[in-house]
Amino acid sequence: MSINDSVATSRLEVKLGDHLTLRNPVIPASGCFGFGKEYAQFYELDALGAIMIKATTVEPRFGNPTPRVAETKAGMLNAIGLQNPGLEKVLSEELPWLERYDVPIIANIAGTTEEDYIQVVEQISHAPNVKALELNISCPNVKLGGITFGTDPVIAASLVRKVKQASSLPLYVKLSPNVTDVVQIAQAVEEAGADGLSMINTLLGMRIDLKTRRPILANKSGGLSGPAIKPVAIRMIYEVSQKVNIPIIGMGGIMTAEDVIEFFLAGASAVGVGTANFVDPYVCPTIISELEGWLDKLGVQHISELTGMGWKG
Amino acid sequence: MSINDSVATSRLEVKLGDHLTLRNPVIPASGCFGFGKEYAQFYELDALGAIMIKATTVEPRFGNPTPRVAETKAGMLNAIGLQNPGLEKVLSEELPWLERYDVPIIANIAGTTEEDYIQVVEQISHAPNVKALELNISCPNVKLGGITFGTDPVIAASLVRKVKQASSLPLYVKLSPNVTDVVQIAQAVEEAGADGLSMINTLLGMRIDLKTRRPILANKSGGLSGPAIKPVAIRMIYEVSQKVNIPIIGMGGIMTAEDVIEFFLAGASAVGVGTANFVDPYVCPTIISELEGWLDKLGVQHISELTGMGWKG
Amino acid sequence: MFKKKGLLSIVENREIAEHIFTMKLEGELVNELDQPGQFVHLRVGQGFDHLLRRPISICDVDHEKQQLTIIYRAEGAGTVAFSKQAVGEQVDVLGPLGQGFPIEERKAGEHVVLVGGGVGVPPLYYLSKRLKSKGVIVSHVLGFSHAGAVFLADEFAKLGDTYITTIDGSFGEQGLVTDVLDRWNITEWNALYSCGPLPMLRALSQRFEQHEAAYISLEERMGCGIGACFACVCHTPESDTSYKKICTHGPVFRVGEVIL
Amino acid sequence: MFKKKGLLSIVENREIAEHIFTMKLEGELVNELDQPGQFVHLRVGQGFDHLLRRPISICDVDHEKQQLTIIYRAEGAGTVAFSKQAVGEQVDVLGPLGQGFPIEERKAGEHVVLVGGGVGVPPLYYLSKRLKSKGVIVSHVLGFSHAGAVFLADEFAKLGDTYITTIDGSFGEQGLVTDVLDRWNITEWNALYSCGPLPMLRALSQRFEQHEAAYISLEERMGCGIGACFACVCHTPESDTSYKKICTHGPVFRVGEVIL
Ligand SMILES: Cc1cc2nc3c(=O)[nH]c(=O)nc-3n(C[C@H](O)[C@H](O)[C@H](O)COP(=O)(O)OP(=O)(O)OC[C@H]3O[C@@H](n4cnc5c(N)ncnc54)[C@H](O)[C@@H]3O)c2cc1C
Ligand SMILES: Cc1cc2nc3c(=O)[nH]c(=O)nc-3n(C[C@H](O)[C@H](O)[C@H](O)COP(=O)(O)OP(=O)(O)OC[C@H]3O[C@@H](n4cnc5c(N)ncnc54)[C@H](O)[C@@H]3O)c2cc1C
Ligand SMILES: Cc1cc2nc3c(=O)[nH]c(=O)nc-3n(C[C@H](O)[C@H](O)[C@H](O)COP(=O)(O)O)c2cc1C
Ligand SMILES: Cc1cc2nc3c(=O)[nH]c(=O)nc-3n(C[C@H](O)[C@H](O)[C@H](O)COP(=O)(O)O)c2cc1C
Ligand code: FES
Ligand code: FES
Repeated sequence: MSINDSVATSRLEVKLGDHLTLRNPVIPASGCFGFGKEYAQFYELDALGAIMIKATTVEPRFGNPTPRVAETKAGMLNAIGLQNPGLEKVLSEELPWLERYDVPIIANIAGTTEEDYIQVVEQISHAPNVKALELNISCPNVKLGGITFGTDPVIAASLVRKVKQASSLPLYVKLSPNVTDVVQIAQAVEEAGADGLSMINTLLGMRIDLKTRRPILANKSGGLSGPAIKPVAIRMIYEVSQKVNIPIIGMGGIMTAEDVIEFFLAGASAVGVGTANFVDPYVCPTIISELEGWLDKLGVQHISELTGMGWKG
Repeated sequence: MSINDSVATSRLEVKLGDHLTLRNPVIPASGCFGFGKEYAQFYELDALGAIMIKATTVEPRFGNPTPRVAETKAGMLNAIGLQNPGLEKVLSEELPWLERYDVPIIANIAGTTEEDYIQVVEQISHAPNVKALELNISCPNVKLGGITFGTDPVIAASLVRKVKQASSLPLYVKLSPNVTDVVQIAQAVEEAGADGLSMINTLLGMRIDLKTRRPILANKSGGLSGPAIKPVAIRMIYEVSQKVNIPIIGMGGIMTAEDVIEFFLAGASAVGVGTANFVDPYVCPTIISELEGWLDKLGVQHISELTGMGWKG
Repeated sequence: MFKKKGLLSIVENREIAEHIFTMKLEGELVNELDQPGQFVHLRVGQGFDHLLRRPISICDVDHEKQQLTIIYRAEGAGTVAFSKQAVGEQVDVLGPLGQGFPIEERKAGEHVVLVGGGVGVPPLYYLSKRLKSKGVIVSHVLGFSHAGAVFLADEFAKLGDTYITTIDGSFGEQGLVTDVLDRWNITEWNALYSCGPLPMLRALSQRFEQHEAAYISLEERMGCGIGACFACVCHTPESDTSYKKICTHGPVFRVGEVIL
Repeated sequence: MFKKKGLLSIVENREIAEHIFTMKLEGELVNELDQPGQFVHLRVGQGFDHLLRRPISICDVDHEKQQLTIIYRAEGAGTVAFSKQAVGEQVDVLGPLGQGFPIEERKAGEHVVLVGGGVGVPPLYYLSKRLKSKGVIVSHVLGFSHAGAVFLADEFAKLGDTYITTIDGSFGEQGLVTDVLDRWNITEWNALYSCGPLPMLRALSQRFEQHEAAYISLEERMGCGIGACFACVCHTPESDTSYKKICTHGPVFRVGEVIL
């Protein structure tokens, strides 16, 4: 694989605002890559543009009962329920372990109250390899809070303002697709000071088992991800990117380099790859190695030129 | 095929409230079956539980420019834009033609103003084979109106009240999935007098062509349908059916008899089959012929027993 | 009469020009196919990776062997998948669909010109065979991008005068099909049937607007392929809301019948 | 050491009991497989009809021939698709994954009991072979629903005492595997390894809670199969938030290590 070649060149380097430069735009999405260790068994993590680590909460969480995943056509449902080892362990073990790689970490933050969020933000911002925050205001699985932050523009904006005061790191807000008007939320968090958006999180879905006659997931409903949701992600990014002036990390169903290009055309400046990691643990380096070929095919010098080309002039 | 066998028996007969009894619960969904003529070239339409005809507006409409469809993983996008021959022709040609079949027609009604809707409702209610109305307040393709009726509970309820005054036919309201809180809209239209719900309409989506670098659909975005959206439909029906007391015609990605059972378990009392007709023109009679086998497998005497079993007791 | 769907077996599937494949399909449904210009609607595989059927023209029919030949360009996801299907596999075929070229109107001894471009060429082959068997004299003007993209040149040559053009001049004459019509002064014909890219059809339509028997065959993205979904409409000159469905009223239209 | 993924070719795929198939897969990746109780994670086909991989236990390994044998029940969409794959087709295999049965702890001359139920039986076969080759004396207690569901009976019999039970008594003894343990008074053993349905594992766990070397192998729906997604966790007795991942800490656990 020509990972190192592609990493070396700058045609894939992306600048997200003034605040973050990535060697390439491919970022494993939060919750689909743990804290990196498992995928480090497959390839050197330096190949990646950045890593979005699993949502971190103040206290350790066990999450939802199992089963936590189900398969759907061209997609999957998950209701992990934000299981994570808690802030302390993330700071003392997970993040330090990742320091062996030259790769920026984007810390996904979750909580059930504003105070929760602030506490994680304040402390995690001190970790030397955490270069940006991703505010998970959209995880649909936790009943207390979570979803409400992401569906109400006023509440979302308030949280963003407080988080901005608590940290000087660039702040990405992760938007939920389960809303009537995603542009409204995007604009509200931009106005409140967000440095970027990441979108989309999962769509709320369910599957029912014909044998047990009950939902397959113990949590009943879960988040739908994978290729099935890509058209929804593309549409939302296409709409939002025309209405905000902050960069968007696009995600939702990316499986191939072609998909990455489509997200750029829609308006993304970098991309998250989630579910695809389960299908093929090598998917991120594979995509990265294929991107330049696509730039050649499209006659484009630099990948950033593609951002928003689907609607620009 | 044992279409006639299964039609003859009553294990599949469904009563929707007091107002509508269907010989079986399988209904081609609006917009995917024209006004029936085309599929009558494949099988006798009497096999069907009912037919939901293409949305009808006061005036004839050409709809959106082409391309109007695109393929997505396990799904498709459409932006037909409510093309239809207009009320007059539907009344003088399409509906009379359908009278040769012993099959109830559910008339899908669209418009851009309340007055539009009322006019279609008043006149189409006089057609002898129209046994119910389906209020399309959710078609995402027409910019003027359409979408706004379906995303605001107050506006939706107002329309429903007026339509109920204009017709004594049972009124089904077709809900859009592109909302933050579908239960809220469902309850609002129930309170306003709706006799049933049909859900879900398409999710808003987009695909961008890597060659042209523009959205594939001339209308840019379109409605996502097919197996990709089934988990979203199941989830919404599961939620809504626990909060309303009117029957639900469930739809969204149904391809097989198994899918029909899943919709019943979620809370549907009948089902709409849309996109699947394009994959296999015989899909509706095939599903109907397989349903009884599933009842046997599940040890259920009558299909209605399955409604809501996914959450009941 | 009920319309038909059937499973046909692949008996041949091979590349005949760059990215251009010919596939022979065998089965009972072939009995139903006999109008040149009609199309079949093919499922790609069995799952839902490619949900929509692909419309492909009838390129040749052998009723004795119950074989249908199609020629397709492996370009997008579905046609690339076609190109990988093995002999012996089955394809779910819906058809015949649409209105073909109106050959009933032609009489023995008449002169007909067939104009094709790229993957618009295949339907003209069966058309030419059928016209020839009626005693019609057929000329072919076929345009391709370059030498590597040319196919069926010999086969057409056996049926009548055949002019091949390539845009880069690497095979046959350099230029567009309309250049050939001009250069060879092909004006004396009783009918002209054409299929190919939109710019070609537009040029022909303009040129032969007044002609009684000039026909074009159109393409559009389709949902149902049978007239039910309104995916494939085009405007007609009559009014703002008047239209034709390419899948059922077409794909073949008289020049001027629809707005290009 | 980097983990591995590889394409293995199907060299055999046939039904050996009702809905139970054995599949032989050949290729280089087989060199990596040698711990009984570990599993492989298989893609179903190539498109996205079945997005998630399926975890299946190693049932046998032939390093010389570079062949892996798995035995699976064709039940849901993915395993039914497996059962239709033809010899010569390739399967995308990720593995070996997880922690297998700790056979290093066993010594020649020891007596070990393997208890399996249904599709929990396959991993015990390679385990038994490996134990036997170490000189361990192995007894097998294998439970199935009925005669038609029984498989590998002869193969296990060649490796040691083999008690087969069926719920309906149509083959071997009637009853559950635990009934056999009681009836034959199988209590003198150095280790017990088990794999099968949860109720069976629960019963064994209760019974042998105090035993040092009683092991169970668990199943759970998986996302990644490598420890990254938290899909497959189970509680452990230590605290409310303490857990083990079945895909990496398991699938084999000491009795009492996790809460069933
Ligand atoms: C009546 C008719 C006859 C045709 N005959 C032939 C033929 O004989 N040989 C041949 O090579 N091609 C023919 N085409 C074009 C052929 O249908 C498309 O090239 C093909 O559908 C593209 O599919 P794909 O899997 O390559 O692309 P994808 O991009 O994967 O297709 C996605 C969707 O878009 C549709 N689509 C994409 N491009 C076109 C197009 N140009 N026209 C219509 N639908 C499109 C597909 O059918 C599918 O539904 C014909 C088209 C029509 C309408
Ligand atoms: C470590 C491990 C080893 C296994 N070894 C074997 C074996 O050797 N032979 C065998 O027949 N079965 C084995 N199983 C069970 C096997 O994984 C499931 O039967 C199979 O995944 C079901 O897939 P499907 O396509 O039939 O069902 P679907 O319903 O189509 O599966 C949908 C999704 O649910 C998952 N799923 C459904 N049932 C189960 C289950 N019981 N366990 C785990 N995931 C499930 C699937 O993997 C898939 O992701 C093992 C499971 C685990 C965890
Ligand atoms: C198993 C799983 C766990 C996830 N956990 C998180 C999480 O902890 N925080 C978060 O913001 N998003 C989480 N997500 C959402 C993904 O980051 C991503 O937004 C979504 O899955 C869409 O991308 P994809 O289709 O590429 O997976 C999770 C998704 C999956 C499938
Ligand atoms: C081509 C097409 C046209 C449609 N037209 C209409 C319409 O006119 N009125 C309407 O209420 N829904 C319309 N729909 C939505 C369907 O009736 C149905 O709600 C949706 O497609 C989900 O079901 P499916 O996944 O089975 O297709 C249309 C869908 C498609 C694919
Ligand atoms: S493709 Fe459906 S009407 Fe033509
Ligand atoms: S399956 Fe992902 S952690 Fe075990």
